[in-house]
Amino acid sequence: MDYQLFEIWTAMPTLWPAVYGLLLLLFVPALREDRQWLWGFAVAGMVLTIVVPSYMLYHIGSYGDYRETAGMLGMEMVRADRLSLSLDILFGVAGLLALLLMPVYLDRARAYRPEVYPLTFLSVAGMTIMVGTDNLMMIFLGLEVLSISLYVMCGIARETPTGIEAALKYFLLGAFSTGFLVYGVALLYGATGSLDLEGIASAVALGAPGLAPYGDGMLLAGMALVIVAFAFKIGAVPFHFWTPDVYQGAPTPVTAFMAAGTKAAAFGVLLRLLHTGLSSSIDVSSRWILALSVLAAATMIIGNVMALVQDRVKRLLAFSSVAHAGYLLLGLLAPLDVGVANVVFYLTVYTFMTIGAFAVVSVFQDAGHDADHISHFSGLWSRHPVLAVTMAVFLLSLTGIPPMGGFTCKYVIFLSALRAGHPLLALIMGIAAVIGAYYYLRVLVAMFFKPPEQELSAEIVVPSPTRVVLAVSVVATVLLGILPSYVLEPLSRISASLAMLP
Amino acid sequence: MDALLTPACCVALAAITAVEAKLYIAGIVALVSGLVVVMHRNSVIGALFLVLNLLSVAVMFALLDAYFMAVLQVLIYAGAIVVLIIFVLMLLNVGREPRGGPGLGVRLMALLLGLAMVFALVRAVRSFTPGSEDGGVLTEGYGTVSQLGEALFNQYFYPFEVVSLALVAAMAGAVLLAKRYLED
Amino acid sequence: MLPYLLLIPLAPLLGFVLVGVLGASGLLTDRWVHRIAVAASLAALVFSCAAVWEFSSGLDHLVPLAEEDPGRFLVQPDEGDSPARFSVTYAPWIPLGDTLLRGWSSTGERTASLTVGWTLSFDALTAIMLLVVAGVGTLIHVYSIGYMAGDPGYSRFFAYMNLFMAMMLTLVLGGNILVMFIGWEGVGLCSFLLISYYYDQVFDRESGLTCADAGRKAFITNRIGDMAFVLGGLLLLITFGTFDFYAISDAIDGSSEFWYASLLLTGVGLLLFIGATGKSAQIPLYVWLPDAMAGPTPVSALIHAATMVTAGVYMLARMSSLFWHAPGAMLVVAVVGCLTAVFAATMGMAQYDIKKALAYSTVSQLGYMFLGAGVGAFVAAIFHLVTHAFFKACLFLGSGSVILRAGHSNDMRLYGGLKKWMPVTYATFLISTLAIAGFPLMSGFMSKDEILARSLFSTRGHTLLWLFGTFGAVMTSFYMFRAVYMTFHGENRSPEWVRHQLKESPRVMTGVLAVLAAGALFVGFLGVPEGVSKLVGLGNVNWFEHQLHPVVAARGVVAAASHGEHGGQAGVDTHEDPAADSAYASALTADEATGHGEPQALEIDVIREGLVAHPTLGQEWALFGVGLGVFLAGLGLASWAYGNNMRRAAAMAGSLGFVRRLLHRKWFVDELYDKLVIGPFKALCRGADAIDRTVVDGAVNLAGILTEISGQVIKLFQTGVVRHYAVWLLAGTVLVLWIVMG
Amino acid sequence: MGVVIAALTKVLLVALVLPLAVSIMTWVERRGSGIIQMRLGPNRVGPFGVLQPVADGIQFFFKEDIVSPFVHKPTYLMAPAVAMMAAFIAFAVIPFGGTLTLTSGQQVKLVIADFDAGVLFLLAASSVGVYGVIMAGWSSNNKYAQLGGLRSSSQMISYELSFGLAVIAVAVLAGSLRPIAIVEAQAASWWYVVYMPVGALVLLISGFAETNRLPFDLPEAESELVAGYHTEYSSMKFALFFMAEYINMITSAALLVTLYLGGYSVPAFVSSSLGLEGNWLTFAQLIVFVLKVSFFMWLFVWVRWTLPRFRFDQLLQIGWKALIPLGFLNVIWAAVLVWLGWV
Amino acid sequence: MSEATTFCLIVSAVLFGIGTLGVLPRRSAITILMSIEIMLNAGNLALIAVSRVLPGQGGLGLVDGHVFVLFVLAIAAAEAAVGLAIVLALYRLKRSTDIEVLRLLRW
Repeated sequence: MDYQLFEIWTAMPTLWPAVYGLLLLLFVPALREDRQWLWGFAVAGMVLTIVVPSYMLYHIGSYGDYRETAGMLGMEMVRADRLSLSLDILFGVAGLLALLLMPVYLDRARAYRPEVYPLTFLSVAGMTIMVGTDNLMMIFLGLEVLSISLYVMCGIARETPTGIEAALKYFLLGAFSTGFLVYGVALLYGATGSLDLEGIASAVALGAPGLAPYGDGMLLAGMALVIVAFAFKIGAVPFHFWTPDVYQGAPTPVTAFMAAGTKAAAFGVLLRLLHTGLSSSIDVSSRWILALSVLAAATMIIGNVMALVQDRVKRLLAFSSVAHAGYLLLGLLAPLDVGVANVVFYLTVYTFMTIGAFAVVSVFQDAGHDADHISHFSGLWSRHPVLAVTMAVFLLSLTGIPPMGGFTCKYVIFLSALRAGHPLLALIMGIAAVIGAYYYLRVLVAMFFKPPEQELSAEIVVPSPTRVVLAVSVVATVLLGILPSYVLEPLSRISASLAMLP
Repeated sequence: MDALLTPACCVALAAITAVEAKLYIAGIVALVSGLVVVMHRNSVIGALFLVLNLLSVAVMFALLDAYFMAVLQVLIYAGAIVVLIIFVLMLLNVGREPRGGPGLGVRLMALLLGLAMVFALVRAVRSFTPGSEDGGVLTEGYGTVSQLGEALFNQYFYPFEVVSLALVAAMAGAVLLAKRYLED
Repeated sequence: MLPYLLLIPLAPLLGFVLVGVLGASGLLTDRWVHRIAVAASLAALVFSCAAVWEFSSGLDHLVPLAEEDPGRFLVQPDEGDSPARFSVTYAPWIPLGDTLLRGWSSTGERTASLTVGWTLSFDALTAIMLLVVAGVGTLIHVYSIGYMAGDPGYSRFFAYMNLFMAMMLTLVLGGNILVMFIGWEGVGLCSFLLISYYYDQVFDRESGLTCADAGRKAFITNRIGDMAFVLGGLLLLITFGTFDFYAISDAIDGSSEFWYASLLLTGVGLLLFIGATGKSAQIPLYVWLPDAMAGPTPVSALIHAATMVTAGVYMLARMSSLFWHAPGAMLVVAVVGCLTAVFAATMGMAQYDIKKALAYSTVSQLGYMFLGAGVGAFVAAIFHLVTHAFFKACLFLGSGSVILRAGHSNDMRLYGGLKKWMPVTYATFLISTLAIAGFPLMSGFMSKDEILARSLFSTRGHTLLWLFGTFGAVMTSFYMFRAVYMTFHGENRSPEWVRHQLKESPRVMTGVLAVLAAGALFVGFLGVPEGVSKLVGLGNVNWFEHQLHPVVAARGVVAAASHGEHGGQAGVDTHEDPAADSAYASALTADEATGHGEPQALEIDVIREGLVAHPTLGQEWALFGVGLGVFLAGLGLASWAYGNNMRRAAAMAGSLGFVRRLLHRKWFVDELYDKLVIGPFKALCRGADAIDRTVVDGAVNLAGILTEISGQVIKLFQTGVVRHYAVWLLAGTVLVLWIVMG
Repeated sequence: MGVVIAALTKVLLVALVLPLAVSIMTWVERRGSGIIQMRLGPNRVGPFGVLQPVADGIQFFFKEDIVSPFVHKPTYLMAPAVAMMAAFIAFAVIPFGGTLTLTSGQQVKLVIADFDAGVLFLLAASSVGVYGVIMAGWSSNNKYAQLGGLRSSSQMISYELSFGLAVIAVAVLAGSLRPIAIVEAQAASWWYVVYMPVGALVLLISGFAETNRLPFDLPEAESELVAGYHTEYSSMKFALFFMAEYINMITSAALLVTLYLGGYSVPAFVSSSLGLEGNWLTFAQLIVFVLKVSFFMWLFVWVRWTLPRFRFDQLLQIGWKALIPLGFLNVIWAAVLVWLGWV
Repeated sequence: MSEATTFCLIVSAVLFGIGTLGVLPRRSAITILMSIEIMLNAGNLALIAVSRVLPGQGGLGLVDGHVFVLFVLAIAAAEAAVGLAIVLALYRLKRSTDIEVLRLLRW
């Protein structure tokens, strides 16, 4: 690939899903009834959404570790580096797996709404925008593209009270947190005179004797509010309240996509924002580290304790995702060169195992509703052994049992927490993991030991797209646990590429 | 009579020459109207006061030399968003909120937390000390359409396109969620 | 064969997949299920034997590969102090990055680029464990064919058993902490799955707990230990920059730095030990093991007696280098092991459930192993592990045989006189009882007395430890014979319908019992203690020690003098090894040559042999006598109390005049015994049991309940009302603002 | 000081002229409808009924001012004021002539506010104007009124977009949003209606909708909603609404003229051949402007009495499915024009 | 201009607080939406106020803040559209926009 060409390619990871999504949106009315075709187009497009950043990531080493472009006139607004490209691949994977789950959902739902396909593309585009930039404005816009698409996707089951309730809750609280983000960005902008992370970083570095050139308090307050906004997106305690309700109410494919994708995107932004924008002064970085430590501790504990008392698997997985956000926050606290690869790796594994788990849940549907009560899972071993084993793999991985991926990623995070000098948090993580084992086991027990409930003895049919999802997720979860170094090794080069221009 | 009184007030307001004084008045109007928005039990009244709030903020924009943004604020907020809100309010006829809000404890807690946050934020913004503000002169063409257009179509071209993405998503979504399908 | 070590765990794993998937889909008949499962287990055994054979026939043909590819195949040749050992890295696993260790170790900068690999390693310790695990495992697979026949979850059972084998073999073969941890967690998982096998049956009428509860309890308790294990492993990584067992051992042994006093090593040792207490059911984490008896009996035999629960001991032996250099940790190990041995024995005496009695016995025997490890007798501990695997497996399987025929009842009060119907079971059970109770020259005697002797004579031992241990041995003998008497002697107390169908178990079960009993009889001769062999004038014929000693003995050079201990030790008659003596001498001269004068830098190879003071012949005889006495005391007490078919027989015989008077007196004596001896003792045991139930068990349950309750309370905040969520959001914002802005 | 006086003068002038124009318009409307419907129309008060507006004014002043007890009073009272205010404010950016040179040498632009984003300001003001209708409709507490308000707001949202698109196309061509600049740009080339007839059409139709004129007078459709949002209004309050509507019409027409029809500009060949310059030219411009606006005012009347009213869904269909796409095409067309250098 | 800027910033902070608190006591989803608009508005005000006095090229005033405000406006419109659509769907189902009826998903 030619160097110049490569520079033009920089915006491709975003442009591709965006343009494809818009085109798809155009063709939805025409192809409405050709369900298979429409879905096929969507899947094909999403595959390319994975291919584009993969191709770039493969080549990026030849051209330095990152490229920037505005798509226009050479102003730095889009940034393609190892972090963004790795995460872009992840978003594509999450989108693809979700797309594979969707047709079954749409067939079973009361109304067929294929608009959800282009919306998936748009939200993937939003994610890529978020992580592929150095500019707070772009981060905000990407987040909003993502959020708006997701609000709608949550609400596509608008005939069901739970679906619309989930959408409204997600919307109200999400918009609320957007308010915090806007105000936080405004304060950061005021304190440093820049919306650019690079500018903020240099302002913070040169801010002596204070922290920022135009107002220390403003910088800190802005930082706090931005952290709050993203803590909301990742579902950190006490900003997590929406998570269980929305995860439960939203259509399962959307939940899977949301759980994996949004979290990855928000963490990608946090990595960039905190580690490159707000780390150039130890006074500043120590403060957000403290704040995130508190959040991480609370998140790990509350997430796990709450998951303990859930009877619905989707809700349980929602709280488990809260708990995992806590572990991920722990990875965030480590210095850049230690933590980044671990966080991204964790996100990778988490994407597969959580989407896999939700995919299993999505099999349990009756009359358009998710039949996800824990009792629906009882006796799964005798009803559908392969499905039971598959779910077991995901649950064990989520628990952190070696050699599943969940163990490996938890382990590296644990290690980085120790490395970063947070033994207490590491200890809390250990305790939290012990609690976590308990509720995952409940599902396992139900699946393997309890007899199937009589009224549920209808045969479980796993549609073939869902099978693909399950197969991919299982293989990835296990392989990432057994041979993670093939992923971790390349990821460890991210930190170098995150460094700012001199 | 009041029909004539209001323009008179506006004229009076316009006649105040000191920018600061106008700012203070607009700011206080904004705060009071904002308070009414959140306190009033009738959503339609709230929405109307939201318009007032937006207008006064727009006035503040204008006083801060951001004329174009002031116009856009009115155009987009008052002209589109709030009209939409009122439209829905009237369509559903849900103006009046049902009685019975949160308990006193929740109210009190929320109030305390809110005050704490406002306190912190006020403390934060008071720390704002831009370097050479008094000595400096305003950039030529500050706040004009051309300056903003220049920025939009050069430096911020890409985000500008992204906004359109958000709008398309919102449009498709709104149609998807609110349109009454034939099969319904 | 050696590079293909991987096949050993893979064979049963394949079996698991086949049996699990095909069996659950209903494609396999029961016959094929057990054929595949046993074949898989047998394959592991065959591969193990091949590996051991090749290992013992010398490693000369295995040349280390080139430097640039060190991971593929690395052999440490047997030279000097180092044991014969090698490891194979099949693939990289977790890269830890270049900078991870910077500034962390006490030695300053370390920037080793690390990748934890999929490493399997092999040495004498591994070999022994492999043979035990694969051997006993295969036997129990065979036994299960008979025991589980007709069970609705036949394929599930065998799938889990195969998975367990794979995991246990991984644990044993693992060349670094992480690979071992996979096995460690995996066996825990299998244990959980198998304990919960009869998920919905109530196994404990008092508390109404189901088997699933028991399984969960086991798993959670284990997880607590596992976390300590992980922490310990991480500390090791941070200290030594590697997870590799051999590398860690070499680092500890070969370091000229002063590890001896390092608090860090003690800390690591303690953490690892806590991990071991979880897996090996030591105080305070033993609570799960008695409940684990909820699983099928072959499971109890394999997992909860012979193999998995000994993983802790194995791990301690694997980390022996570390423990040698952490005397504080060793002391804790010894004390906890000793206390567990005694405490569990007291509880074992009050049980009527035969499996629970055996379970407490297991806990107690594990305590002995830890006692051995704690006083430095790692060889003896492993030896006891091996012998215990045989006789305890045999005991459990024997009890299984009884349970199967006695109407699936575990209650010994409903047994009695079974030797008439089940002669093979009786014979094997008795042999194993003799072995565990310490009948001279049987396997249990050899290993247990070795441990007790070491606990007395080792410089890290103590008379108190020995006293307690001996006391526990008396109780061991007592409760085992009590079980024998209650089960096999006297008159049958079973319900009528059971008595009609009493008969010997099928051949497939009794055959296994016989093999295991033979093992219990003869395995002991592999490791005849030095003292015993001296008594009969054979010299040191301890094959076991010869093989194992290089692996677990303390090596390396210890700066002795700064610990007054070694000064004293040098005076003790410790050495028979001229090489060591000369080393001592040369070290001494070297020291004088450098002119330090004082033994401050006196480096001396004392630990290798020195920590065990060798007793005199008289002391050996005395110990032998004590051992025999212990056995007899237990036997006597048991036969006195239980040898006469208990009360009910007396009452039945009471209608006869003359006999009645006799029996009345007998009964009176019994009563007296009950009042004076058994009463208080039972009270003690009940007290111990109550403490177990309320305090220790309670603490574990309480933690669970508290978590659950707090979950229920926090749940109330999840009101579903957006406004409340917003309040929390606001509260969080204020919190973050407050933290950030100070 | 002179600036202030000039500004106040302009304000007063406009404030006086606009109501005057409204009163003329009411007469024109009636007579025009009469002509179209082949009848006479008002012909009793003064010659040809020219004094009819005066009579109407007197009538409005002396009618009883009824305030229903069920209305939401503050809002009810504010509504006409808002409508009126917005109508006046919107006109502030319309240039109705070139530059007047006073004897003192002071240059006075014949526009109240020469504002950088003037066209947008007009849009903004007109979007505020809809609140008068909405407030009236809602506060009347009457279903007809409320429906009127509802219709008004949805109509507003729908047509604001095409309105804006038509404006943007002009901005693309002129390179400015300042009305004077747009007029000057047209004076330099041809009127933009020549380049973009579609844009002019879109703006015209949107203007009809924005001013609630037939065929888009859904908010006050007599046949369906009695009198729509101002059902409950009488006397002067009604008069204010009435005036606001007509002022809006004037503004709308003026905007169309300014954006697409060269505004006040007098073609160069005309002015040079007539030798117009200085203040004379300015007067000529003023006259040209008034003539152009008058034409469109007549058009408003003409259309009103010619076309039937649309159904509400048709109205929205036209807005979303015809005018907005056309508006977009027009913008693209404008871009193409600029790109090709034809303007 | 210093006091004026500070005043604007304080107004924006208080307005932000008002908007935040508005989310709390109200039951109508639409009122909550309006409160959120106030919050965004406060952010806009702060942006405009600081843009005016931040040093840019050739004098005071940075245009970045204005651009951001523009985008916030657009996003606010998009959010309002989606939010109102969701409210409409809710109303169709429950005949209410009261958030207290949203209680299916809890605990």
